[in-house]
Amino acid sequence: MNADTELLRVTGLHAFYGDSHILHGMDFVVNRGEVVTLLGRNGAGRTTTLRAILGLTGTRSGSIMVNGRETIAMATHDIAHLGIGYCPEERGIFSALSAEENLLLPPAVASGGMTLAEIYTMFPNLQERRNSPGMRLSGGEQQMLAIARILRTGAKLLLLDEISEGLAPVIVQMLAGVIRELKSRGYTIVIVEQNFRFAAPLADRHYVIEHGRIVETVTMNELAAKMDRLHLLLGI
Amino acid sequence: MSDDTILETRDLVKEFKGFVAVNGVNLRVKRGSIHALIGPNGAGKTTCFNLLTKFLEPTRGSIRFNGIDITRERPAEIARRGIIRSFQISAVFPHLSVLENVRIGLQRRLGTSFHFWKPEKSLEQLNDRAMALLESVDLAPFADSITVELPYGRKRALEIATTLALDPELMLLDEPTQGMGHEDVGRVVELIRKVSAGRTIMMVEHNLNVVADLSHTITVLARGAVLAEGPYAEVAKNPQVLEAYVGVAD
Amino acid sequence: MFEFLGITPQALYSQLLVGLINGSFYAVLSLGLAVIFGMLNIINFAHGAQYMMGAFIAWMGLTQLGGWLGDSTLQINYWAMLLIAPLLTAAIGIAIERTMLSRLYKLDHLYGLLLTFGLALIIEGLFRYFYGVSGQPYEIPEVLQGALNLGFMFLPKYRAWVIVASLSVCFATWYMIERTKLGSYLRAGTENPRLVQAFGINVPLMITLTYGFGVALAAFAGVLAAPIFTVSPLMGADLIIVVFAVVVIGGMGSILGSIVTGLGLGLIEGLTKVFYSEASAVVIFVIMVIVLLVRPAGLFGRER
Amino acid sequence: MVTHRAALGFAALLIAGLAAPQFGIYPTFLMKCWCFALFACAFNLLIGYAGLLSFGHAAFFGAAGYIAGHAIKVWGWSPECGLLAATAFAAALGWLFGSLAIRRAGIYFAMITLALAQMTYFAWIQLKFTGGEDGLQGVPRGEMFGMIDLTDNMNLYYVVFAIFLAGFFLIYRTVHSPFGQVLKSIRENEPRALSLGYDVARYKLLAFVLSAALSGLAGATKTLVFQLASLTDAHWHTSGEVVLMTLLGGLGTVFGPVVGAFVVIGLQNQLADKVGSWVQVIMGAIFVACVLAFRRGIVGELMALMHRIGLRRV
Amino acid sequence: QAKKDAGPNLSDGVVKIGVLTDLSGLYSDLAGAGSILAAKMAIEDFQAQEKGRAFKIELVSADHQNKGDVASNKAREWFERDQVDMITDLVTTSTALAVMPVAKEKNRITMVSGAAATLITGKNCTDTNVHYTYDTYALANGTGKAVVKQGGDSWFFLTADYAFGHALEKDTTAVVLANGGKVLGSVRHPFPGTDFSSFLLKAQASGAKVIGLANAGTDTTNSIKQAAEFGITPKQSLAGLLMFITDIHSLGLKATQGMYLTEGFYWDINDETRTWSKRFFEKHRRMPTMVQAGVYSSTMHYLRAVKAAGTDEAKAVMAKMKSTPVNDFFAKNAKIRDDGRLVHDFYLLQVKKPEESKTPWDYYHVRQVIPAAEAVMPVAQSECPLLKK
Ligand SMILES: Nc1ncnc2c1ncn2[C@@H]1O[C@H](COP(=O)(O)OP(=O)(O)OP(=O)(O)O)[C@@H](O)[C@H]1O
Ligand SMILES: Nc1ncnc2c1ncn2[C@@H]1O[C@H](COP(=O)(O)OP(=O)(O)OP(=O)(O)O)[C@@H](O)[C@H]1O
Ligand SMILES: [Mg+2]
Ligand SMILES: [Mg+2]
Repeated sequence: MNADTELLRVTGLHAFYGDSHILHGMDFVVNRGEVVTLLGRNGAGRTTTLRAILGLTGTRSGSIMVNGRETIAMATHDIAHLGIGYCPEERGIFSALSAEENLLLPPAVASGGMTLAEIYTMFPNLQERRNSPGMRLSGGEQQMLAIARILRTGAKLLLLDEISEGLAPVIVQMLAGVIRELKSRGYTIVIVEQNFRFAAPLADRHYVIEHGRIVETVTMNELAAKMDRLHLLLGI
Repeated sequence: MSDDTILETRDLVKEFKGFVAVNGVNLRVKRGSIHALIGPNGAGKTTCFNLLTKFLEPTRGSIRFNGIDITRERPAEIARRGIIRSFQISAVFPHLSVLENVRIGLQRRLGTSFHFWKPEKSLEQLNDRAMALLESVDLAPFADSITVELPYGRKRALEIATTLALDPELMLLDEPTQGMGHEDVGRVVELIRKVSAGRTIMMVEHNLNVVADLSHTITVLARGAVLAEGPYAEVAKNPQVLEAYVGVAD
Repeated sequence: MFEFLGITPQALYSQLLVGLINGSFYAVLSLGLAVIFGMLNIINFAHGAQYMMGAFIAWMGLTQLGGWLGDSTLQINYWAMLLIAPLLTAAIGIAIERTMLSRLYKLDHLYGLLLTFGLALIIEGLFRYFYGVSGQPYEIPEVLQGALNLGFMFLPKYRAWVIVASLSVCFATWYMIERTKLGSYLRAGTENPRLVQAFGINVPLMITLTYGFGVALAAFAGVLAAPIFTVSPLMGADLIIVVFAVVVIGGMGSILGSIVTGLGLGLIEGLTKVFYSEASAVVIFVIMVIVLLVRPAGLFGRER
Repeated sequence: MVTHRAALGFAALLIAGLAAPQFGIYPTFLMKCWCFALFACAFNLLIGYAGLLSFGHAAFFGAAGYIAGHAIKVWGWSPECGLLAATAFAAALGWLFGSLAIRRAGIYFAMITLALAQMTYFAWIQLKFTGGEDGLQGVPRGEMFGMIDLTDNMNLYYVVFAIFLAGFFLIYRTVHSPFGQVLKSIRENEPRALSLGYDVARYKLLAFVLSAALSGLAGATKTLVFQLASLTDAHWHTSGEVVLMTLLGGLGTVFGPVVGAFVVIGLQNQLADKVGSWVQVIMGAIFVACVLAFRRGIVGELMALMHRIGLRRV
Repeated sequence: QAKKDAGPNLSDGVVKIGVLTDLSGLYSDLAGAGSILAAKMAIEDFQAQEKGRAFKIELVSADHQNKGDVASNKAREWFERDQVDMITDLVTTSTALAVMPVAKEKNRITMVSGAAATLITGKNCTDTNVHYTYDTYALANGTGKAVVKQGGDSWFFLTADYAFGHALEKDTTAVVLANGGKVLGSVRHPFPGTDFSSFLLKAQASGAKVIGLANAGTDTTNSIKQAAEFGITPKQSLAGLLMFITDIHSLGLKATQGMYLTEGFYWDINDETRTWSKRFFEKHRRMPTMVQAGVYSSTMHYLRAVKAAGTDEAKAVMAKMKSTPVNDFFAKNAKIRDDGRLVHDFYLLQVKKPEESKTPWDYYHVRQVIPAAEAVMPVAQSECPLLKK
């Protein structure tokens, strides 16, 4: 593989929160235009992996190449400008801003982001509640907003953490559609999910994490064959 | 109102600056049942919970609990009547020990909560009961740990134990399985089933497996109003519900 | 000619105008506090000390600098100081933010209050030690000496300038924060700095500059005050408490609230001085209590 | 284990308090320290256990001083009645302030208490009986319960120490009581406490009133010691000082405020003559150092150290 | 090493003098370090006169921060622990009033030089206290009378809203009325204040010829500055009822020229005052204020009384001090009354125009020497119980 095809390469990544050592040498690769999931049990370190990529954890070491650039020593805001969009697990809606202000907040990091109109067609709830303060939105509306927010920025590498959480089934189905659509537009997406049923049909590849290490890699083709192993690892 | 109705709302309305979040909801919750409240995002489920526990003031309408009008009461009073809620995010007292967490729930009924001159020892009479409650949610071995250190799933369990300490007649659970791994979901479902004996439970939940598994009655809200009501099998076939909430299975 | 409670309309107008002048000081000071509070979630107890520093730097530039450098003709005049003093004070503020405040953001916000309280003690103590407390004179700049005859009163030109200058600064700040994207960055940055940074915004830099800006506002007010109030180490110590009350009434962190409330309370205080001067020191606190009873978040504050 | 350590601390405190004046430490200084120690402990009850930072606690301290002074000097009340009346007044004032302030939390709460205290400060300047900025001097010490002659410094010392102990013990008890438990739970997670049926506002209010009353007791005792009530005690600087004492000694520790009070008063006493206006600078520097470097305070850090050593041994 | 055989019968072998003053606050310029210096000079001069044979003398000093409780605390400590015999200076009324009863209780002496209120020799007088330098009555009386005589017969007061300001206003009002003037009104401003323009506008609207400043320190200086700014002076004139040479120094002659004020001492009265003041200036780089001169004189008077009485017991020393007139550069033939008031001459001064001032600190024209008997409050008006035998 070379730098033309791979957008993200993580090698020997260690990350800490204070004294606790969470990631113990992660290695994985995400190619351009791929959808990849990180699976694992609660507390396995999936969220930490995404945060570490953006430099949001405590100390980290190893190597993270984004688009051919080493980012391990870079400041968070500079990493973001390499074209990364992040949707955090806890959603991170700003309560002091209205829904629309939240939506407009992240600055564009590359050209080609979606327009406001496109986003509103995708999430009509948000259009209706656009002037409502962020913290007044319902749980699900906040989730939609958190995703919609990064679609505007033009970021081509999306890190999505538990985006199907707290959403009505009908919206979850729609989100699956959105991800396919994004993939077809050439976006590269890393998904962290509990909801295997949601993630499985979308991904080109699954990485299973346990105790801060990749313990299994499953490509789409191998999925059926390795189902038992996944059951064992994830308790599905 | 018949005896087997524990909670009833009439034309409950909540407006936020011109936006109607809950629009004339009539609920009737049967005593001893598990009643699920589902609906699309923003349908008004959490708002309903907030109205029932008076964390929000209804714009119109009335709430009756055990035949008594509680529409004008304050949150703490409602809680003392036996309506206890859980939160969408876990709600424990992080820097108290696990045992103390449960004891806070038990303590209220001693009636000494304002007694600043009584020693803490006076609370130790509650320890047995607290341990029993912890036992019931498999937390007994952790009794002396500081709560922050517990994993997420166990915190949820502790929260339920604390709620049970108040021996509520009616428990309101807002998305109890959200953010949990598959094993934890299973454990919580079992737990809810276990504690539902002898009390009434209302819950909001998006995980349809859980809903199907647990609930006797389901009320579907959409845009602040009741769209459908009935047992799972019936509701799940309702075309309106399919369209607004469940989506067409692919 | 009608009289109102024994006051002629002329006298009333002139008192209102004087109230407005004080109000504009309150506005600039509480604006600085609101900017810092709104963005850093820190009650800047050192604000009064920084206001005092602004005045002192102006005074030093005019009267001391020459002596220090051994050339008595060397002076930095008032106009230059309107820019230099805020910049210098902001630089000190930035140093404080970088070395101390920045370590506190993860903690309870009360620690920020305690830290700046300590800083205020240090700054005021140092100035007391070096310059005593009796106050230093500062001349009104040449062009602004004298008064305008408004018919109902002689308005010193300098006071007119104070109103114009502070209102312009207030408006510019308001525009910058509320009408540009900057405002939402700042507000979001207060709430979840790490996430905003993950969106590609250099949050630490933004916060540092914001603190510097808030401090600069205080120093600016200090320079404005130097020619009319004696320049003394204690000039900010008691004023700051009043300004806190203004910020609370306006609704903490609300930019517009602090400006409007600052001006309004200046007027109310002015009127109290006329009708019942004994109460003029407490009137703001009384209003504060009333406002809080009716609107706990302040007049312009958001309920949380 | 914990109670064991607390008992040890109590014993040490008791012995130190009883013995200190016998070792030639100037008793009036000690009395001042005990008064402030009680004040700081009362303050700590609020911030350490209810999580409420009041920046206006001097209001209670000062007000009670005036009430006690006036009752004893002008009305000729006995010292114990004066102290009681003053404490009751402080409690009432605390109830008033509390009802207003507890509607908000955090920084807002701090600001509101500050402003309310400032209002009372102006009231004291205006009211005739306080003597304005001159203060109320010449308060007779009289006889406690009609039998203990308080003009004798040693007698007074032990009375003051007894008052401190009583107050201190009440606070300790409060913290470790059913009420204290609820208070802690409110500090930890307010909405949850509310949803469990605790009327949060009333608990906070009771804590506030208790804290105010004990602060008042401290202020009234100080008036008795110095035979004088003055504006200083009601000024917001005093509110700042008590925060400093508590922070320096250790927020939310039982003995921390006592240690903090002794250190701060001792420093002020030692430094005032030698370094003049540097006292303020030094106090400020201590504040900054506490906030930046050792937020757990002296006692907090010591306890952490002991904990670490203990762990290592195990 | 006191020569006990030659010296008087001292309680602990030394005479200890405490200067309790404002070292860091508003009044540190007019008292403060200068007062300590003055006391030190007095002790040195006394030892020199006695050729070191008298007795051992020690000086202690402390900052009372203008707070009554701090002062009383310190005084108590000095009396109880350090055996201090006499405390001097005490700059604000609150500190003086707080220390006096402690001194009386411990049978020690206070010699107040810095404080101003007539309460000190009035309702709150004690028999172990001397009020040495000045009081509000003397200042108000001197200035009030002079200004009315100059034609300033209608007054309006700008009064600091606290006990001291009220007293000043009351005393001056009495003088103004007694001399045929009238008072058109007054306004109370918060203390301390920063902006006086509202109050000054009221004063202006009253049309009074004279605006009496019944305040002190920065309040006075700020009022003066702002009166000039609003064009109130020179149309109406100001009368500072409690001002010191240090205030004039910091305001400058331009802002203060022509003002009348009264002081108990001015360095440039005669050769004696000049000689002493030059000595003081050499060491302090500032000319003495009346307070500092008073500290010197009172300390000297006290030491001589101890020597004469042969003891440091307060009653005996006090009796000696009262029976011996003060005769030095500060006061001529001045006697201490039973209420503790030192009855000495005062000076009515007028601030020079900038061009009239030839040397630094050359600030005043001496317009009149107010004879002692006229300057201080008559015994008949005093509320001191000690006078009503
Ligand atoms: N801020 C933090 N400080 C200390 N430890 C943390 C912190 N955040 C997470 N951890 C710990 O790191 C480990 C991995 O957490 P992470 O959030 O990455 O898990 P996850 O795989 O995303 O699981 P889930 O989100 O389902 O709980 C957990 O043991 C967790 O307790
Ligand atoms: N305090 C408020 N002010 C304004 N609007 C509000 C407020 N609270 C809720 N809303 C709005 O009311 C609607 C219903 O919110 P609610 O939280 O009850 O939804 P929900 O059914 O719980 O949805 P979810 O499943 O997404 O949690 C939403 O559109 C929300 O934006
Ligand atoms: Mg996660
Ligand atoms: Mg919800």
